[in-house]
Amino acid sequence: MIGGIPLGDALLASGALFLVGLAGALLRRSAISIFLSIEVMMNAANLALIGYGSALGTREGQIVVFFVIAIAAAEASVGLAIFVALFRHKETIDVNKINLLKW
Amino acid sequence: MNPALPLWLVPALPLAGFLACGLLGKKLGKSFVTAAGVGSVGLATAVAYARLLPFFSGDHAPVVERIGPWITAGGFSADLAMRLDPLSALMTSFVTFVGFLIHVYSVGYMRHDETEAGYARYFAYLNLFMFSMLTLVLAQNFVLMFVGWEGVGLCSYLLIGHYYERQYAADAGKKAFVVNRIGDFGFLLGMFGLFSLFDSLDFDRVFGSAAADPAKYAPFLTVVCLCLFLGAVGKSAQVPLYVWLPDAMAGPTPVSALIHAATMVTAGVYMVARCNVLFRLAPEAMGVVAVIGAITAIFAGIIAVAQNDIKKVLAYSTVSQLGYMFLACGVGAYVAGMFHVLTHAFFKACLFLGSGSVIHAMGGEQDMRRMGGLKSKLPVTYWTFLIATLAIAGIPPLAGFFSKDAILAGVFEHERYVLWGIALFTAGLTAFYMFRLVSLTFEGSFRGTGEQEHHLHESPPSMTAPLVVLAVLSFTGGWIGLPRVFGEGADRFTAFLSPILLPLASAEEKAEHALSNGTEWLLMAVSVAAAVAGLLLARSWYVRRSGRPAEAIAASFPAAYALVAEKFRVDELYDALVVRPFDWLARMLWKVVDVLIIDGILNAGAFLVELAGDLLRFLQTGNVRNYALTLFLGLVGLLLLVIGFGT
Amino acid sequence: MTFLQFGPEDLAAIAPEIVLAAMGGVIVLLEAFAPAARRWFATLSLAAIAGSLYFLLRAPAGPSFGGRYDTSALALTAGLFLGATAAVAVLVAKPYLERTGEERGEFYALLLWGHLGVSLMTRGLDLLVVFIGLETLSLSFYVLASFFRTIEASSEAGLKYFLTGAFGSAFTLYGIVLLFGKSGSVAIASLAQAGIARDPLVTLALLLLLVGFGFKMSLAPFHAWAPDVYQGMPTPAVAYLSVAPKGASLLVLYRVLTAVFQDGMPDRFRAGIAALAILSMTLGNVVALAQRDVKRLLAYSGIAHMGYVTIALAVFGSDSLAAVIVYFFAYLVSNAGAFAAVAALYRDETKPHPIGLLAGEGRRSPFRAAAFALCLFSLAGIPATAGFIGKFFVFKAAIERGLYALAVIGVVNSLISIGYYLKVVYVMYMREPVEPEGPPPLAVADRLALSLCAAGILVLGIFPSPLWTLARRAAETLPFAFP
Amino acid sequence: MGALLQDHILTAVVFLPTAGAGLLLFFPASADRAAKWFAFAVSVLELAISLPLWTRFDATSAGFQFTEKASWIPSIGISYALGIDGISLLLILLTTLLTPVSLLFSVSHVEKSARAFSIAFLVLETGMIGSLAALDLALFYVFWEVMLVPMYFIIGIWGGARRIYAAMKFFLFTMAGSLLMFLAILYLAARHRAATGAWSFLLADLVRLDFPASTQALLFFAFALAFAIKVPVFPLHTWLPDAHTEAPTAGSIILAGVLLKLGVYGYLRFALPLFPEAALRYAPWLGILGIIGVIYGAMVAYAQKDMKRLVAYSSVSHLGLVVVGIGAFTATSLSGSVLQMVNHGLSTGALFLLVGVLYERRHTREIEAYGGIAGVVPVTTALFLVATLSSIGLPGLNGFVGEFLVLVGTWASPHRWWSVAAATGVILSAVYMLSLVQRVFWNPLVHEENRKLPEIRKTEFVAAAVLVALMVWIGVRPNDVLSRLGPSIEAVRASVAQRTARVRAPRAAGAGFTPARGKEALVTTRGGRPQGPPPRHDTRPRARLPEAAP
Amino acid sequence: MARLMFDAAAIFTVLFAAVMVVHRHPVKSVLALVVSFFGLAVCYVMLSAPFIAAIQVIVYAGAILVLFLFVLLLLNVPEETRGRDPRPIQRILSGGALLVFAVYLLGLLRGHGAPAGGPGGTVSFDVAPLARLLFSRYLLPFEALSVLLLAALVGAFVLAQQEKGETRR
Repeated sequence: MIGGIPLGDALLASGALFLVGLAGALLRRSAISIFLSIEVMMNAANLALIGYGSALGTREGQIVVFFVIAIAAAEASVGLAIFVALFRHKETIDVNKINLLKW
Repeated sequence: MNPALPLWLVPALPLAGFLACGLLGKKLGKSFVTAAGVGSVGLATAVAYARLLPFFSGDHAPVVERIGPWITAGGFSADLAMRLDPLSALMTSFVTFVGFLIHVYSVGYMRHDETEAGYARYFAYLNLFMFSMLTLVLAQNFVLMFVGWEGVGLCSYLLIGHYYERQYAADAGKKAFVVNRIGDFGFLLGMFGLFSLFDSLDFDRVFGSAAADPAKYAPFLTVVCLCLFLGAVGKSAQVPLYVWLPDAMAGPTPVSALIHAATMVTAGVYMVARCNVLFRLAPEAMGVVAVIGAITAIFAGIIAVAQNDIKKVLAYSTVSQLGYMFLACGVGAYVAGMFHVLTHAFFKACLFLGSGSVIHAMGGEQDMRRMGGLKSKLPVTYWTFLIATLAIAGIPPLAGFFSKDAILAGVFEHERYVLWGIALFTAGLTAFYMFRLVSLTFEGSFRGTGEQEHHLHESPPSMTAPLVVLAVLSFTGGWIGLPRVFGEGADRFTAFLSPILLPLASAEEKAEHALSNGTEWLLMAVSVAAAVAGLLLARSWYVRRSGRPAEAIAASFPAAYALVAEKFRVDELYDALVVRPFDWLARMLWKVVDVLIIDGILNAGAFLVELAGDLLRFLQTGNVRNYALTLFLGLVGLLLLVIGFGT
Repeated sequence: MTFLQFGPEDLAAIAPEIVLAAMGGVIVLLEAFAPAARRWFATLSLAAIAGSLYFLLRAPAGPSFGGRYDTSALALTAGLFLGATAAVAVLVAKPYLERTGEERGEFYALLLWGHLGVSLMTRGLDLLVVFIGLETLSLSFYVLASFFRTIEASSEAGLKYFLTGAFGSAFTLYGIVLLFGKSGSVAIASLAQAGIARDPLVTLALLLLLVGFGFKMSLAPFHAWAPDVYQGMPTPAVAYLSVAPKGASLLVLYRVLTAVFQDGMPDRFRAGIAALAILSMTLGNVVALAQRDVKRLLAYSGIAHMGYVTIALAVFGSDSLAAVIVYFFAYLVSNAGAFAAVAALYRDETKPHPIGLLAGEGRRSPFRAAAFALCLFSLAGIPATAGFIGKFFVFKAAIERGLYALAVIGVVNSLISIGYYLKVVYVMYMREPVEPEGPPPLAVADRLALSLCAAGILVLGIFPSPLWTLARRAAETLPFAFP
Repeated sequence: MGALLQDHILTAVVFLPTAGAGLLLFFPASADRAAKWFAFAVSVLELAISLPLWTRFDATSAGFQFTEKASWIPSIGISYALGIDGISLLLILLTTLLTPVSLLFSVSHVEKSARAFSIAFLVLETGMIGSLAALDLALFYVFWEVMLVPMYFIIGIWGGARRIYAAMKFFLFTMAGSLLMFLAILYLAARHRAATGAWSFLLADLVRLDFPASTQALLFFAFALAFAIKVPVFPLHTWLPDAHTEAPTAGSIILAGVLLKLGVYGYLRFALPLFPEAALRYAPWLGILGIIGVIYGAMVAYAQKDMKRLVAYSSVSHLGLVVVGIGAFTATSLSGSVLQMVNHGLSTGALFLLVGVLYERRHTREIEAYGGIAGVVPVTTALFLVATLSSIGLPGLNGFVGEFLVLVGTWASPHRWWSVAAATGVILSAVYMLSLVQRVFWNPLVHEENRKLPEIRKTEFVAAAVLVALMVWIGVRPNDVLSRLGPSIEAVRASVAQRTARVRAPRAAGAGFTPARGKEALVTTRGGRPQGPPPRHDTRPRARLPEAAP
Repeated sequence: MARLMFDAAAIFTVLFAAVMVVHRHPVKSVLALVVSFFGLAVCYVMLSAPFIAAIQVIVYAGAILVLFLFVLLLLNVPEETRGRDPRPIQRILSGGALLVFAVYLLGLLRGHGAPAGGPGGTVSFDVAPLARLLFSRYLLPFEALSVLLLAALVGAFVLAQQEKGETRR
């Protein structure tokens, strides 16, 4: 229990969030949407971290989340740059249309 | 004991001659080859007789000269060792001598129509043959004997194929070798059998232990002896393996004389005689030997009647005579058999050389239908040929008469009357076709072309001399073995050989089998009668009525005549039964089993893997969503596998 | 707990990484303000790598940063492995970039930083550090993948690597989180708690990590990115990416699993790993047979090799960890060497790298072809090469543990693999050239890299004893309760 | 230095060629001719330093001689252990003889990048000699596999039209066999560790292990497969005709002359002592496969239209006979088999060489393209004839001795009929070889271009003459060879005998046929006592389980 | 009470995340995500992590997602096409796998979510200890992170600067 909130709820919430992100990552076609979904997955992880941290009575969880957010930011910058770079070539970021390299 | 002139010198000298001719002959020219080739054999003959004469005169105790170990491995061992005993002495005596004569003859025969290389090759091979033959004869154990055995086969192969650029010569050579190999296969198995029986292949040990404890070995000897006999059948051209010998006439005539008449083909008889101890313990085997011999004798004799190629006639007569010898061995009359080997060597060599001289004169013509009336043109040849013919026909007092009579007596003696009848008939047959030959060749008028007639000439002395010598021997050769009726001890030949050839025949056995003098005389008379009958018939048909009766008969029984003339189509039969199926099977095995099945399976496997790759690579769609999915599927799969449905 | 507790021994411990980071920065600055210094970048990078190795060897033994950072023999060995790989990559990069006209400082900088990230992975005793290392590596190589912005393939490779990579690391992260939740700390050591090994959620977490790091190892079925990315990525970067991160990832897995599975690996878990190994070997080899592009072929061969080495993870023991280390050193010389050869043998980087283009190189450029052939034979595991030694120890471990099926499947696979390795060899040696214009002239750096790899292959192949001893000592630093 | 060579003569013999190859690396790629002659010189030197092995070999001892031992990977007990007995001695000398012969031939016939060719060849020689001298299984395996690579290049680069297919096939076949053996070796070592706590790959140590029948069977098959493919035993032979046919002459000589023997050698040296029960249990199959090989190989050879292919299939037939001898496993048949390996090396080597001579002149291997050339090239003909006769086992030449010993030894074994079946090879070999001779050298000369066929060159002649001389020598004085063989053969049989410690009771076939006195006693897996005489100073391991082993 | 609020926020978060996922128009989906992150921030607060909540709003929702928006507008990415998937199998497999995975994940989180052990006690709202922790025990990750950000920076720069990059040579 964290101030009256059972850890289970937090975990389920995070799990649900993770699944939603996962679904998006698998089903969307636009690179950006896929990446957004992945962000959701990471946030799910964050939620679980916070939940666990509070449940365990340690701030380490929050620290880790702090790092994760930073990493997410960095990833976002690089990822978006890549999208832009590719868009210059193909005028699209629909991954169904990006299959020069295969087989 | 190792005397001044060791036995191994006898085969070694021709071997040296072979090397000399083979390696240097082409460079140093014909005269050198002549010297080396003939000289080496002459020396060998000299050495041989230097050893033989004292042996003949002295006690005939076997002499064994061991040179050293040869093959020693595991339980097996064989020495290089030479043996001199009455049997090998007998063989050596005429092999060297006849061999020498034929070498001399060859000089005249081959000198002109041969290139340097060919001439050298010819004498090299001839010397090699002498080496092999003498090794065969003098060997002290089966393995060494086998060296000679195969060696002579090789030489006959090489010499038959002397005119290698003639397809049929090459074929004949190969045929001879392969058929001989079939025999050798038997010989090998026989040796294996002997070795596992006696744990040695040394003559003394094998025959010694066999004689010592017959009961123990007898049960197994039939098989062994039959195997050995198969070897003899191949080497001595007996039914059913005789087919190579007639073809072997593709070789130069002196070769036919030396190898395919006088010496090599008799090796089989020699071997059987050598193993008489074993054969005596295997009566069934001996029965087979006798029957095969008889069949061969008459079968070949019949074929000989209808041949027109002078050498073919002689070839079939050789086969027939060899059958005689085996018949003798088969009934146990080994001495008679060896006796015939000896006399046959003389007159058949003489006949072949004579035919050679004729062919020489006719410029290579071998068809008797184009000859005739050569009597006047080639007197020496004619007379020598005639003597030899009388000898082979068995007209007393020539050599052939005594040996043939000994055989007939032997067969009769052992109450094998059917075989005796066959033999007798064959004797008449022999006389008939031999005189047919003489008549067609020498009597009557010349039937060849004009320029052939123009070229007719008597052969040079180097060729006629051997003829004369051999003729003399054909005449007198028989007197060393007069039948007993001419008084006890007249048969020095039997006395000489019996320690080797009749060791198991006890006194009473001899007594019980001994024929009364009356019977003996009667038999002689009958055989002579048969011979004379054949002779006269041939004369009357082919000389007086110049062959018309024969033609009449041939006309009235065309099918039969054709069958005989075509040698009962045995070659065709073998071709259909053995050769073609073999070719077909070989091609099948290659094309089907190797290429189709084995490689097919392997390539199919490889192909399937490649195919799998070619298909699986399309999983790599290039679509990153699919990649993400595969990753996720991997995770789910792991979950199912690791956590499963528990918890 | 005082503010900024940070002692000299900690400084000494991260000195290697500091050197790398700093040199990266220096190069970027030089690039920006003194472009003339470009031709020194490679040298500087090598110097940095050498320096970091130097400091690594001099680092004080025993964990620093309160047990977050490893300076044990294992870390040293790993550092050696990574340093060597990076060195080869830099050597290859120099002439390659010059030829393609893309020689820019950022390439070296990112390579060094990525290298730093990998060494964080190998040295971090704390999943957070490991994760940050992983991300550093990933970010740098996302960029390196699409470094040739003018080449569409390169950008596409970047995109694919990025998306799949982010996807994979999301799983990794979630796994780490779950482990944190279970143990109450991100420190790997804290996983060594009673009952954790049995907990199914922990198993799930471990599987998530297996996915994440298996992804970095390009272990089937997490491999799909590798062929495309290798094909589009600049070859020198591939030379590094195809070797170093794989070793690091497997090492991390070993660290975590040894911490969790105090008393041996549960059979079902082992079954899972074995399944991955088999799938990876078979798929890699079979599909490699069908490849026409050298870089893709090597990618699949890499997938197969990860399968082999994963056998050693399934064996799970001190000796098998040693086997893994040996295997990766062998793989380093063979695979990095192979990519070095590819970089040196192909002229036009804007096009793909069909095998057929190598026809006749055996005669035309004997040295490169010979080196390449040697690398391929080593990858095929022919004795007297390093590759054989690697396989030898892995299969030995499997046989010892009684995993005969795995071993047999392994050798059958290496038979299949010979098919495509020899294909490349015979194209080089037994075909006449198709391209009139041969490969670019052989640069010194390339010659150096190839010679080093070739020498490595033979030396390790013929005198593996020292390496094996080293690996054994390194492996002992992990707390295995069993051999 | 001298002393050093004395102690490490085997090492010297093994690695001298590689050293030469290393030197060759420094030759300019253009200096082809120099490279070829240099390689030849090296191989001759190799032959020279390998001769002391023959002279200083103690023919009375059954143990391994010239042994050397040093630890290689001590931590897992892999050691660099060399040593030879009579069997390996012969094959090593065969190798050191055939290599210069091949190189001498190649001097005038390899043009394309001859330096690489020479290097490959010398490395190959090291591989072959190494695997013949290795007493450590890991070491053996390394050499065994190392052989493949140079041979792969030799076939693939310098070979005929379908060379790539042939090279690939050769490599994959051999590899396929040896990989399972590799696992089996590892398993043995692991078992040794389990039993004694110490790692070891030494034959001497591993031979002490023993296994339940089923395990032993599996291990035996793993080994046997590797060796059977190399021999090759029917039906695993199909790589051979392709490899032999497509390989360059020198390659064919070595392939037929040495590589095939390594299969049989490996079987004798490793499979038999390590898994005696299994080996003896499955020996009958081996013998039957051998017989099939003899007949099948001969018949398929007869069907060939390509000279090299014909000779290649004749190898299948000959090796089949060797395998029969091994399967029969009497002292005589074993000696015969080993001797026959040497003979086959000489005769088939010579045949390939002379076929190569013709090929280099007419650039076709089609038999039909020849005929009647005996008069044009008499020397070639003569040499070819001798080689043929040796190969069909004409008494007085080497082939006969081996063939005869195998057959007579096999007859003394319980499988008498094998001997009968295998003896048909005597006939068949004559059939296919003589028809080859006839179709190539005899018969009418139909192709005009053959009229001016150049005669054999000096280098070629020397190469061939050496072989012919040896054929005669072994044929006349086989004991020079057999004497060095005997003790080793006995040792092999004795080790097996003591491991299985059972001997087949005399067969009921009758006292007369019971194999003669003990020395030929058949060791098999059925009741009785061992009768193989214990080898004298036998250094090879006694085959008791070590007391140490749990 | 707290639980109720938390659950509401959580559901809200997940819901809008779902909206983001299903919405085909990129800009709208980003906005949906922003909203969902606000909900997440609320959850953090409920779990007594106010500082993180703040960061979540400021950095994540405020900065990162805005960056996304910029890019979207820059490339004016069109609405995702409805056109049929080149490989419909993707959807099917994804669906199935997701189902299975959901069962595992949620099931395990519910069944075995409890920590095996740990410090225990509760976390107070104040931020100072967080900072202290960051600069003591988490110094190493912090330093490492700096390198990561640097790499990201340079990387983004490399990929972004282009024509200039071309002309410079």
